[in-house]
Amino acid sequence: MNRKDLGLLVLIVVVATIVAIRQPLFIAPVNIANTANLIGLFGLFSIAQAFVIITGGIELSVGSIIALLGVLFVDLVVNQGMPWPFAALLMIGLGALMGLAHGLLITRMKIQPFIVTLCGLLIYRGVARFYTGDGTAGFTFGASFPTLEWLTMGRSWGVPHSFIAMIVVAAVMWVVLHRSVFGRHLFAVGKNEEAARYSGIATNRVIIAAYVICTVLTAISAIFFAMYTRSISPSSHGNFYELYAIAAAVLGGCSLRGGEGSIVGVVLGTVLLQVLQNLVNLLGIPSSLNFAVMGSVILIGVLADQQISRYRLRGK
Amino acid sequence: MNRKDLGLLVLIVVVATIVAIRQPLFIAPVNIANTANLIGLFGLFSIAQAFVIITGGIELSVGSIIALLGVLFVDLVVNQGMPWPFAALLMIGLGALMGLAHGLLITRMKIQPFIVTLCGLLIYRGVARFYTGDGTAGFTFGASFPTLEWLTMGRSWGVPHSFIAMIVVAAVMWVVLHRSVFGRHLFAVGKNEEAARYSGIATNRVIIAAYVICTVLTAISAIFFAMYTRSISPSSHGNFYELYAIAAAVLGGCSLRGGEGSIVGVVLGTVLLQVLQNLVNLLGIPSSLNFAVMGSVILIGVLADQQISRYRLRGK
Amino acid sequence: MAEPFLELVGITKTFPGVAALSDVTFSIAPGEVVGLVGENGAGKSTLMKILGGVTQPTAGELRVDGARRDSFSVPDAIRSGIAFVHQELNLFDNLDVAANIFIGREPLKGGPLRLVDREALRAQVEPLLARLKVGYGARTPVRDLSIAQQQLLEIVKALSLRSRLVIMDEPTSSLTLTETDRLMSVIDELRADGVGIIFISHRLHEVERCADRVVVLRDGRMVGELAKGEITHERMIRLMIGRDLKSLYTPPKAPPGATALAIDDVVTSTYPGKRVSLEVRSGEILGLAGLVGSGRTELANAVFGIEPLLGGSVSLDGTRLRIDSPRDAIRQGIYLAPEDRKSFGLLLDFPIVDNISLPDLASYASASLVNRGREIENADRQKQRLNIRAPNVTTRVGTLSGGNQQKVVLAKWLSMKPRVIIFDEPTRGVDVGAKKEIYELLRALSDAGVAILMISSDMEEVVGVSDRVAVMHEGTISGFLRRDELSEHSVLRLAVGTTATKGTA
Amino acid sequence: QEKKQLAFVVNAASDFWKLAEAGVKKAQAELPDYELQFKYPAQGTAALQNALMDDLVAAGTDAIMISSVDPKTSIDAFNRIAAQVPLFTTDSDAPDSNRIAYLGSSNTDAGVQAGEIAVKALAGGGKCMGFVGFLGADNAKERIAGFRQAVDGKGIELVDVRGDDVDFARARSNVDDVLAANPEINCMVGFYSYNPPKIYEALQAAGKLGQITVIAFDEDPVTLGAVREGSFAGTVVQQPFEWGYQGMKLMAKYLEGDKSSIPENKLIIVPTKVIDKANVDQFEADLKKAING
Ligand SMILES: Nc1ncnc2c1ncn2[C@@H]1O[C@H](COP(=O)(O)OP(=O)(O)OP(=O)(O)O)[C@@H](O)[C@H]1O
Ligand SMILES: Nc1ncnc2c1ncn2[C@@H]1O[C@H](COP(=O)(O)OP(=O)(O)OP(=O)(O)O)[C@@H](O)[C@H]1O
Ligand SMILES: [Mg+2]
Ligand SMILES: [Mg+2]
Repeated sequence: MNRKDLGLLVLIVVVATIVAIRQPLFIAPVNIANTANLIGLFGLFSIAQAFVIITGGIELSVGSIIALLGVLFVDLVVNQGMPWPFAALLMIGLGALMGLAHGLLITRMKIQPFIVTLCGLLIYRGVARFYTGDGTAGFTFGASFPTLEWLTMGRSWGVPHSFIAMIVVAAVMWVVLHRSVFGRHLFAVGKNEEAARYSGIATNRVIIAAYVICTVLTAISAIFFAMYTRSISPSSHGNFYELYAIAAAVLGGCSLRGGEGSIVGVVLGTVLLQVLQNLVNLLGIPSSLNFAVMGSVILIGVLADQQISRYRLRGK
Repeated sequence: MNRKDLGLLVLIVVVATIVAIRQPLFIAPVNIANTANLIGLFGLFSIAQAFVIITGGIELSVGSIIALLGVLFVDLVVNQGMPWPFAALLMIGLGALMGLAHGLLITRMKIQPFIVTLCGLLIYRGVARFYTGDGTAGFTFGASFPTLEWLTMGRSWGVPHSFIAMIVVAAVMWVVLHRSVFGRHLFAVGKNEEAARYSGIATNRVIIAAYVICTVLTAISAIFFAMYTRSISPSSHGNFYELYAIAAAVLGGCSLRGGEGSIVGVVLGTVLLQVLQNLVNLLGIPSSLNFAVMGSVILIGVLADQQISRYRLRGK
Repeated sequence: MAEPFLELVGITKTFPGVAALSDVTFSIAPGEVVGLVGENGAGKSTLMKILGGVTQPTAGELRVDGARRDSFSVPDAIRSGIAFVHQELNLFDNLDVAANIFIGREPLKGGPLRLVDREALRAQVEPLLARLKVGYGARTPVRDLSIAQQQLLEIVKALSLRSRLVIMDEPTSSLTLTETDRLMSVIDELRADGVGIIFISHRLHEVERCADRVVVLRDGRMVGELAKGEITHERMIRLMIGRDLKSLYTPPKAPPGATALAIDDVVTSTYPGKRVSLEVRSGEILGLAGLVGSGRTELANAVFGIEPLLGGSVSLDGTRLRIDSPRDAIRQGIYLAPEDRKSFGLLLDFPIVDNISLPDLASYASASLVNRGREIENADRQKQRLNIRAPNVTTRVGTLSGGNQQKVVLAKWLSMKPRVIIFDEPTRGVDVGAKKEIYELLRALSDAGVAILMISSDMEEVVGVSDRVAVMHEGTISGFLRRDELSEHSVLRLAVGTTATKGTA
Repeated sequence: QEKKQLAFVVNAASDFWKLAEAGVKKAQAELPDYELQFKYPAQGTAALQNALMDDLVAAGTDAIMISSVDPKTSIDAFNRIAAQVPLFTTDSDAPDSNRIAYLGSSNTDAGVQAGEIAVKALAGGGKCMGFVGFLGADNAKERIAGFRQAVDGKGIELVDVRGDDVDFARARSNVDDVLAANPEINCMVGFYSYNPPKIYEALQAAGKLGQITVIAFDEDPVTLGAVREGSFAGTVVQQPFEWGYQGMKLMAKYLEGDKSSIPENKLIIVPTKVIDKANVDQFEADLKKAING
């Protein structure tokens, strides 16, 4: 755990302590489990985003992918009667294809990632809305997929499975990012693509892989989200989740200039954002202030981090 | 007009011609006036965004500023009985303060623009929602401000004043960006901040000025928007306008890496986006596909531009 | 000699962990050309940056016209008449030549509107460009200029200031003889006009040619000063490194072997009508000389797979290769140490060890997981072998001096199995001591059977190190020279396009 | 002779409007000389709705029926449209504008009916928590006001209403958070159609189905299922199918010059109904018939 991650952890602990003192229910097991569930859901796609941000790119279509794949998944499973494991695999495959498309457009066609994924944001949501004719896709009453539901929304030893899934993904991705050859190449490409190319790294392949990893993880999170909301209105499902993911990644120490980031940081970033959402509801703060609280804490956190590192630098 | 702008113009003409053939009402004066009005409204803040993008920054709080200042303006004028010219000046002053705050956080505190303005996005919208208690602020029936209404939503020789305002702003900003010393320094800072500093340019001041220009223009557009919608629901007013502004700027040739961009391009980018919105409604395309059409055309436009410049390069 | 108008007294500058300068005292008078020499990392650039207001000293005093200045910023420096040609290029490639020259001090019109007076700007720029015969116009976009052309532009920019002092921090590092000559005559003119000049270069003969006085730095301290009559190559070197240096050229241990790299009728995009053919034998150092923009870098990039081959073929040991990317080239054992080290050769934010292992990371990994221990072990070995001066191998490469950075580039390739190494300006910005070490490495490599293609604009280097020289002129080879035919004169004749008899192929 | 065009513009994309769309389809079958359009705006904002109407008028639409996002303050825009084509409102009215008539239900009445369900189900009094999409929207405000009016003085209190901006994930976590933090709550009200299903799922997950009294709005399948099962006390339904069907017929008639079906007060109220365990099966059967019919 590096210094940045540690700072974030301290911030989380401080915020959580203050909230717990003012509202002891904050640390009641049921609330912790609820929050853990949301951390799992949001953490999955925030980790995904980190991979792309480390290459110096950005993935703005996260929310739209979650809407489109969610709609398709629910429709296939509920209305078309497709067995859910097939449907889930299909979604992951579709996710991979989207990432491949983004990666190819960015590397071969040399279009800026912001543009490619902004178009993705617009197109996928449009397709999702068209698919349902602007209606909602949802599980009908009593429709029951016990295994699927247990796997996604169930709990083991009181821990929500979405959280467990996120932890497993985070662990795997930690190894990939911080220990594997691919991870090192990712950082190199993000820092200086040209220099990486001159060192014989297949930079295009690395970048494409980052986008594919991102959309595949996002596809998995889309399935979890679909099971969580159980009905999906494609015009609003997942709106602004891309900003959310980027905020978590950046809070967690990723630089939008590329070449920097850590999985632990991103997970902690997600935790902080969820704790903030939760405290607004628990402390009875008007929900209109939800956003304002989140914005202020991010700003204060980043400012504090900045000041501390300055201070340290001077101290040396 | 450079090559990129020309390509965009060609794309607009091609799209417009196809639409006009399929639906002649597209070029009816009333439709053109409606579209011009929207181009005016959206153009104002897209030009604003361009300034920030040229410094290599980004301004994500556009939509939230439009919501917050719109709410305040309507409330001051309608409920507090403040004379509208004062209220308008106050809004512009507030806008300038926001830009100043963003600029200072970015230059003095060295926080990434994405973070600063993301926090702005969250905080301003939160404040706006809190201010109205999540209600709407609006002109009640019969409330009448003839001069203000004529100035903002009136027409002269059939041309909406919002469009005229945008053209005037574009002309002034063209001179500022492409002919003034400040504009030149803006490009220099955007390309290489270090080198600009070595050249004796007060880089921080230039960057702060860019953010102030951006938020001041956005404040003006907030007033126009308030007069156009006449009611503001702060939870949704201006949502996604930042993406819209960025899309227009990037379509118009701004690079998110900074140092590139042209006012003509941004205006044309806005025109294209508005024409796309308009054609979806006019051609009876399901409005669920609105986003998808917009995304596809942006993608195709950027791809075509890319291919053409490649072809040219090879031709050399 | 006139009174000094600029004085530095007892200047000390420390960076975290390094004392870049300690107690340096230095002054310069109008119309004086001071050569400033020293090894890489001796503190030359740092000293100049303090003069230019770019960095502030940790301790010490700065006096302009006898008045003490407590804080000295870039605008202060410009106001005091100090112009600076930075070692690193500081140009804006989104602007044109004229805009770059006058950036930060554009001629104005329109009163309070502060508009750029474009006419006046061009009128002021054109004569400056003509004076240095740069070969491009005021409105040429800077992105279209080569590195050497950009370096000339930096010089033009400094001259345009009409300043009292021009600091030139390695202005010639990518210039060839002709441009350097022009620069020398400009320096003479400036001196005649009473302008003071500080001239930093690792090409000591240039310093010899123009300096009135030489100041030598070693490890951040002033170790000596030479007056006009005492300035010789040997004395400078002795002061810089504290000992003598023998001649550059070491003959190969064995005669060169069979042809390793063969370039046949290769066409590149800048010169689509021209073809290049040359061969490099294993165990041979082939120098590739030529004027700025003659197409050498482009040829190297084409062979290495950075740019597409528009025609012709590249073969290794007689087998024709298909190279679409650097990856392909590296797999075949063809390596490139690029001209622009900082942009392409290194990841400046990465530690030394990560840079060294980057091209070959998989070989330090099992099951695709990197073994950090093995990586560090190898990096330590290379650090020892190449004498890379750094606290340890986890030091960020960006904090190293130019020569040490170049050694890291070498270490990266030496950790693998080279067949052919192309060096593009291998000693750009590298001090004599380190240069010597690098030449010894080149020779050691070639003795080990590696074929070496050495692109260089440094005439001393071309003549002094190569076993054989090919000269390029406008996208094609204008001739080859054997070792016994080599002289600065013969190379230059070919470089400017005079064709000669073909050397032994 | 081109067919006359009628448009039905809704406030946001949601399943609720699918029923109105079904009504429009039925009307289309009976109105062969007309071309009926059903329009969703790209986003639920007044600005986009008004731009959409401008475009529809420009494209030659002959009459429009609109469910406005924010009727009170869109009056000028309405008057601008109404000056060009006959304009009708549905779902939420703008009585001060020049619209021809309003056709729909009364949200206040619906709120009162929901309050009455609560009074019946909570004899011992209660503390209720409300959930809604947009706290500031008129229909939400009217429903909340109606509910408060009906429970006033009956020992029942609507403690707070939580907004979610139509984000289903937040709609769900809002309920979860209340369950975690407000143990005193024994009654929940879902004001928008998707809120009751989220309440149902959250209660189910927490094992509290049946322990908390739930009052719902609209006819989401999950809501109806929960009513049938007895987990919900009841739901108040509007009849959007009728809005679509009757609205189109009304506009066609009006364009043909027959103004007899416009009442004096210009309000055509389609009454809201309370659905509870007793009549839920009948209601669902009718609903199916209407959609497939
Ligand atoms: N920003 C910095 N941070 C840390 N160390 C630095 C920094 N800049 C320079 N140094 C260190 O200060 C010392 C002097 O560097 P300087 O660039 O002045 O050397 P130089 O004589 O110009 O060398 P060269 O011939 O390679 O240009 C070196 O050890 C270098 O690593
Ligand atoms: N990125 C570029 N864009 C446009 N033109 C370029 C670029 N790089 C090089 N050139 C041009 O291509 C020609 C060949 O340049 P190249 O760099 O190969 O020459 P060189 O012999 O290596 O000279 P140099 O000393 O400049 O490196 C020159 O005319 C140069 O101006
Ligand atoms: Mg130096
Ligand atoms: Mg070169």
